[in-house]
Amino acid sequence: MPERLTVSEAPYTIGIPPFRPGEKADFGGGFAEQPGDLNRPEVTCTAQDTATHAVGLIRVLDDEHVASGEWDPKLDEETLLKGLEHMMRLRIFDDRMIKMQRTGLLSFYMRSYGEEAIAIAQTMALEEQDWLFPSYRQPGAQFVRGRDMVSMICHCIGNTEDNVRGRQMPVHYTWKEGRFISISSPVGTQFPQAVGVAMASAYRGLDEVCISWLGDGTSAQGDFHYAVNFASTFKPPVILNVVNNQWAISTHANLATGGRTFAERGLAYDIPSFRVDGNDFLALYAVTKWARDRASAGLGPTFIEVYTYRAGAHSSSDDPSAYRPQDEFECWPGGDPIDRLKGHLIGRGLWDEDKHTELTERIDAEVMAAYKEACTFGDLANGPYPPASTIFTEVYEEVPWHVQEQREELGK
Amino acid sequence: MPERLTVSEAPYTIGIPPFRPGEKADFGGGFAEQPGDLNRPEVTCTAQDTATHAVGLIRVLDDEHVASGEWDPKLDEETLLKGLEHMMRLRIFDDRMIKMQRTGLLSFYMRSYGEEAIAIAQTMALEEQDWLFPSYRQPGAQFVRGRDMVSMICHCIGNTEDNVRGRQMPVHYTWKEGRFISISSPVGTQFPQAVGVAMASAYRGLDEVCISWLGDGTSAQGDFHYAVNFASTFKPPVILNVVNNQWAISTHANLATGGRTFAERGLAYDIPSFRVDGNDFLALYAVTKWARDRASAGLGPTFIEVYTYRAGAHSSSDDPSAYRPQDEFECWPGGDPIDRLKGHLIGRGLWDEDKHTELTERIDAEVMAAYKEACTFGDLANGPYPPASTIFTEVYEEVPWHVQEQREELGK
Amino acid sequence: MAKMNMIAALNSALDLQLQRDPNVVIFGEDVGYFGGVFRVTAGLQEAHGAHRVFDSPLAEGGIAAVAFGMGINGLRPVMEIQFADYIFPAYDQIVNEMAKLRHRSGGEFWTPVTIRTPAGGGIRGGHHHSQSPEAQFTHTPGLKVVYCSNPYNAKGLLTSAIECNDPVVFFEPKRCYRGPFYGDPHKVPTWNSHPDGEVPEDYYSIPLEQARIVKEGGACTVIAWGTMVHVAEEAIRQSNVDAELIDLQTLLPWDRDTVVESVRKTGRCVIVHEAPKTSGFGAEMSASIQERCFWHLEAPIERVTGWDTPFPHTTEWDYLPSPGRIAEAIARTQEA
Amino acid sequence: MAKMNMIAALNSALDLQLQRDPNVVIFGEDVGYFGGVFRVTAGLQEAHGAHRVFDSPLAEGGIAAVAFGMGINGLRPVMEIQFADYIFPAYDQIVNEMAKLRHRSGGEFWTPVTIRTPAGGGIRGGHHHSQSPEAQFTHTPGLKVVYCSNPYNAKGLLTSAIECNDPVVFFEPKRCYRGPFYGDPHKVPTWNSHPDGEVPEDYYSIPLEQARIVKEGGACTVIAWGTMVHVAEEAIRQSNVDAELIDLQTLLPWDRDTVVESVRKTGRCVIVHEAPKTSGFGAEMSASIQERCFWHLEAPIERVTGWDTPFPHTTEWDYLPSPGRIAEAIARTQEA
Ligand SMILES: Cc1ncc(C[n+]2csc(CCOP(=O)(O)OP(=O)(O)O)c2C)c(N)n1
Ligand SMILES: Cc1ncc(C[n+]2csc(CCOP(=O)(O)OP(=O)(O)O)c2C)c(N)n1
Ligand SMILES: [Mg+2]
Ligand SMILES: [Mg+2]
Repeated sequence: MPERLTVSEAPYTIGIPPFRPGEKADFGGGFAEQPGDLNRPEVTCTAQDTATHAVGLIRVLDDEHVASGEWDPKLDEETLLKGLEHMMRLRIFDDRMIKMQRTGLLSFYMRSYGEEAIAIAQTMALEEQDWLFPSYRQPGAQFVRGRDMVSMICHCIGNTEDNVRGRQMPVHYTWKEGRFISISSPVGTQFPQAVGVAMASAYRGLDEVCISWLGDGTSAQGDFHYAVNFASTFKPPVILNVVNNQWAISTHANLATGGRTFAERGLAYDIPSFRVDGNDFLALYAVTKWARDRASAGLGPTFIEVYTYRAGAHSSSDDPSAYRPQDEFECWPGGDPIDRLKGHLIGRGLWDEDKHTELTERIDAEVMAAYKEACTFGDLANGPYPPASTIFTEVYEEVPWHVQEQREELGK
Repeated sequence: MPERLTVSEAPYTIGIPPFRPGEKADFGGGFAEQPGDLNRPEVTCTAQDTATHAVGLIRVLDDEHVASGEWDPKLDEETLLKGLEHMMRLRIFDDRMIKMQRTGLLSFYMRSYGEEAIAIAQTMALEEQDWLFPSYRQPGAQFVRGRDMVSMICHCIGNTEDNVRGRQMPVHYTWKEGRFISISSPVGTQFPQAVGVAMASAYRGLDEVCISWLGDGTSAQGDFHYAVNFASTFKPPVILNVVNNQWAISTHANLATGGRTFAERGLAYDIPSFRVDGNDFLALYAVTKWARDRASAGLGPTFIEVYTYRAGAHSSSDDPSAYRPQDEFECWPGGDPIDRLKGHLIGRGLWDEDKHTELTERIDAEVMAAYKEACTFGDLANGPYPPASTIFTEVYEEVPWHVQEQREELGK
Repeated sequence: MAKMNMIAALNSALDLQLQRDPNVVIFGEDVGYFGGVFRVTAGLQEAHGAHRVFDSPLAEGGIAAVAFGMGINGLRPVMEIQFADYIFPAYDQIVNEMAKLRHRSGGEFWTPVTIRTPAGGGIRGGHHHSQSPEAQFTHTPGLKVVYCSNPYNAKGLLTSAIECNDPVVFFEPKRCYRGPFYGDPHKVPTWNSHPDGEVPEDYYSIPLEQARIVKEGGACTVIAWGTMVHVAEEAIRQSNVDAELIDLQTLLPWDRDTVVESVRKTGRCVIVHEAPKTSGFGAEMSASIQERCFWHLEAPIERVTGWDTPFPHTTEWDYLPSPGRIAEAIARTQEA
Repeated sequence: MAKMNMIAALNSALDLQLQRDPNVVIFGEDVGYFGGVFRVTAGLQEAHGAHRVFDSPLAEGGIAAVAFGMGINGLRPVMEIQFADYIFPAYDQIVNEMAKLRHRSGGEFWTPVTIRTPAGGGIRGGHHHSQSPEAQFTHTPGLKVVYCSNPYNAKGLLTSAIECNDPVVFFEPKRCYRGPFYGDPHKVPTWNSHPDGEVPEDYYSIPLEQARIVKEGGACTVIAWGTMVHVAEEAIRQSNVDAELIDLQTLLPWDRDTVVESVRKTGRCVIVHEAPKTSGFGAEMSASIQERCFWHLEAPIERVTGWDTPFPHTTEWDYLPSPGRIAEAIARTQEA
């Protein structure tokens, strides 16, 4: 468990982050926790059987990218390569989108940089019929479920083919077919909603697990507490993840919580709770699979703290050099999730640099092509946009008279 | 730690209370936990040093009313007798008020029956300058601080001498002089507010601790989470109590939480957390004193689960025989807080039945006299009430024009 | 037909919907085993099972969020907020989430939640058991807002609310649960002898978006909802003015045609509600009517409302619009 | 005098209050070390210390509750809600708690909290970074509601808000942080050349409850607040009507005398706001003006507002009232 830093004990405590700009980010070596430290309990275990898992860190890949321990999911080559490819796709996609944003083709963007493993490994560990209820930091799940990239870019542009019809900011994807539930800006609202989705699955007798994510910062919201408490009470098939990437915009987790791990909060509600290395594809996969198996067996929720690092800016509006050392990510011992899986595959002789370069180029081309195609449906600078009439539709199932009057008043 | 009961595991879990009307309330003997089970750590301890205290039960008085163990506060005779007297006063006062309510002299009432020890022992363990931020179930604190009973009854009547000026329902006391902060109906709102009060004390360099209480049911509110998380972050001198009287109106705690103790929730935020026998005056006093000492030393918050039983109806509007056995309280092993302190005093030769009867009579007379005097300022059936003009005052510091216009429109 | 008070009528609507639609679930604080602090859900858990009618943790925000999620995934949740005053912890989930889901997802997702909540004063509830916060929901596109006033429309409107595929906030005037209230706290009539206490035992529904003309008249249009419908009726009786009384029933979207037609006919209008005047829903009615009926108006549109203060306890009869205050306003419209 | 944009002006007000009153503390999400996502609190932590200006957990409800408690115990907290759209998790603490504390405690306790929050559209913020929820606070007695529109009044009004012993919700039109907005997103003027970008560096205050006549005129009264003040100004320019423009500044309580006098003079009125029309604060203004100026009105009072829909992203210029729509409304008032 990490130690918490504070400036002073009087008059009240104000936390401080490990480092501020100008300081040298020195985390004193790698993680103390190693693969094999923690056992993999039966899915029928009690919450308290996970007590050590909530303070430790479940890892499968060690610092040399070698997999070991009970949690090794022993995935086949195809799955591993798919995982690598999706992570690379997400990163390349993100980079392209940020470039679009910088040139005025998007109004705004948020990358998953450094956190690519999370939504991808976790979604791969689930079944197709499972519901995804993400925050803005899990768009990668859509690649796993095969969403058309052009359609994703059209949303981010807000052009005529945006299935959100230009109503929400970029990255607020919705994709019913992929059971990827509409992202909303107010942080954390999806967490207790996901509990409701899971209760409905259970009510209807369906083997449909619901997974949701929110951030370390967001865990301070009332909605976090509602989710955990309702999940604990009704025990529906839900997987609740706190993605602890250590930062909430400029606010380090040290400034906004008083210590202990996030995972321990789940334990206190009698929910099995795990702290997992969020940049370790295999560990993430394994823990999520465990949670799904448990949920599917009718044994209720699992709580997961995904320990990672927000490698990039919070969003295209943010410049983190104002509040943390620019090289903090590189110094942080958790590494890069893509490098780690790549290293693992290379170590096992399943991959090499040439293949990696080739795949990078292929995805690059794929993203470029998608980007160009998406722009044929309009870009933010030049349009076309969804027609103004989309302001008035789908507010209600049917357009009521007063909204209709206003639509006529606008006359578009 | 108590076990949780549920009806079924499918489709989702619905909790059940230990017993329903018509069933025999059988708790299988006394508490397993005994005085002396748990040590009394130094106030400088870490939160984790209280891990056993959060699942156990701190008791000082055993089933024979004998005090023992490290937590025995070794109070002097005067303090013990004062405590007994205040508890008796509160119960007699409550009974009188309920009678007034039944005869239409009050619109509504809520008793502290069975929970008299809580606010009284805890407030006695504090200093005069400390702030009390109660729910409706801690009016007894006012007796400790010497509030005039007539003034309390005038509030409950809502007559011309009500210092709340007839604006809130009965039992919504406010008493600035006693640092007893105005009670509000929306449950739980006071919990994070108390953290703010404590932060202000610390900011101003004052040794003024703030104590707050909320119920087991109320701990499901977002405000609970805000309080614990902000307290954990800023570590101000606050004492946060969850009064687990097992019922929230008709909802047993089993139906609305998934197990584990309430105290463990505090632990997960790195706050020292204690589970205490709420009908044991001495244990309550000792734990609260410990918390105050810690807060006063600048070491921040303490979290307390006060384990008790709501012996009476939720309020004058409630009839618990609809949802629990009528004799459940008598069967519950926690006993009656007044009987237990009385038994202890008798056991130590400091008290006897005659004195008890005499004191009862004296308080009876005191309450009767206060009640009669209060009624001279108006009763609910016959008035007089605060003038209608009180509707318009103190909405703002100064009466704005629109409120003034309305006051003139009413013309009273 | 049966005699029902409003509690029985609401209970009947819920019971029938539980029977007709297996996806209806009901939950909230104390609504399960106990049947609700106002007994509206009494007997439903026993009849339909603990998974369909159940007690929730004491957290309005959580209740709303969970209902939201259930609604996305095929259920038709009916949640109770024990008192309308306690709806505010759920405000974000209602106005930012439920109301916007269909729109924000391009129609991919929606959630047909019904939020039942007892509202309004007259029961000595003081600050926090008396508020009537309808206006705080009518400003939110995507919501429908309903306010019933008697057993007959309570059942019919609740039935429609549950069937509606948009989220509906459904206010129940708790002062009228057991009988109409004509402004005199000492007279406590029951629904027994009231024509709207005659309620079919079978299924029926009343469309949302439809106001109800309680009494026709030519001299002034009086618009009210909830408890104030009855108080206004009494005021009209006392005023000796041939006023038309409209029970708005649905506030968002409100019934333009009925209201506008009436005011164009009478040229005078009084709007009555219990909530504070400033930014109450009366403001919207007044502004809209003025826009649509300006050339027909013979006198200023009057609002008779609760004061711009918190709701008091002992002096609540001086707070609530009384028949006298309303009658005076009606009279003022006749002077012009 | 110095040239300041609205961010600098607000920062200056905060800085001076921190200097003048040791009980002022400032907190909210990202307001401490970083100085706020809009930089309004930049430099204040360094200047005044981490206990006076600090980052809070990401929980608006907690921020409001803690501010409430601090206010009871002698402090004068200024809390920030990062976007007005995120004020709703704090809604209960604001409308049920802060607003009612003084009244409910018979004047024994009160809490002088100032809630600063950037509001309004025009920054491509979509549903949840664009709302202007002032009306949802004007219905709550006990609150004061302020909406600044330029650097000069931003500083003066914020100063008064902090000094006010009642809780104040203080809206800042984020579209105007760096310059006035006249309705054309392609023209981005700065405050540099605007007279209201001249801001004294020293302390001054502007009383709450006072509207500001931006431009005198005799043919129509146009009432606006926040960003819409500038859009309305542009509309008046385009309309060629000699309209009087009132910047309301404080919405609760609003400045009756200035407004009523103007409408009595002009006989015509257009109210402009960004929030949806139904139950927007324009409804209250319209209803109140109609009540007070009925016999002076020559034409229906017009409302030009955002539509009754969630706030869109790519089509926001079709959502926000444009100079053209406002000019048309002004013209309509002249036809009658
Ligand atoms: C209710 C609400 N308050 C504030 C914001 C503004 N905001 C957006 S993201 C964010 C930080 C979230 O941090 P965290 O939960 O750690 O997630 P991360 O961005 O690190 O993935 C904030 C404050 C918001 N979107 N919603
Ligand atoms: C926000 C809010 N929701 C609902 C209520 C109605 N209510 C009043 S007390 C109560 C039960 C509280 O139970 P608990 O917290 O266990 O306290 P206890 O009454 O047992 O002391 C409820 C639901 C309320 N007052 N406030
Ligand atoms: Mg984060
Ligand atoms: Mg309780």
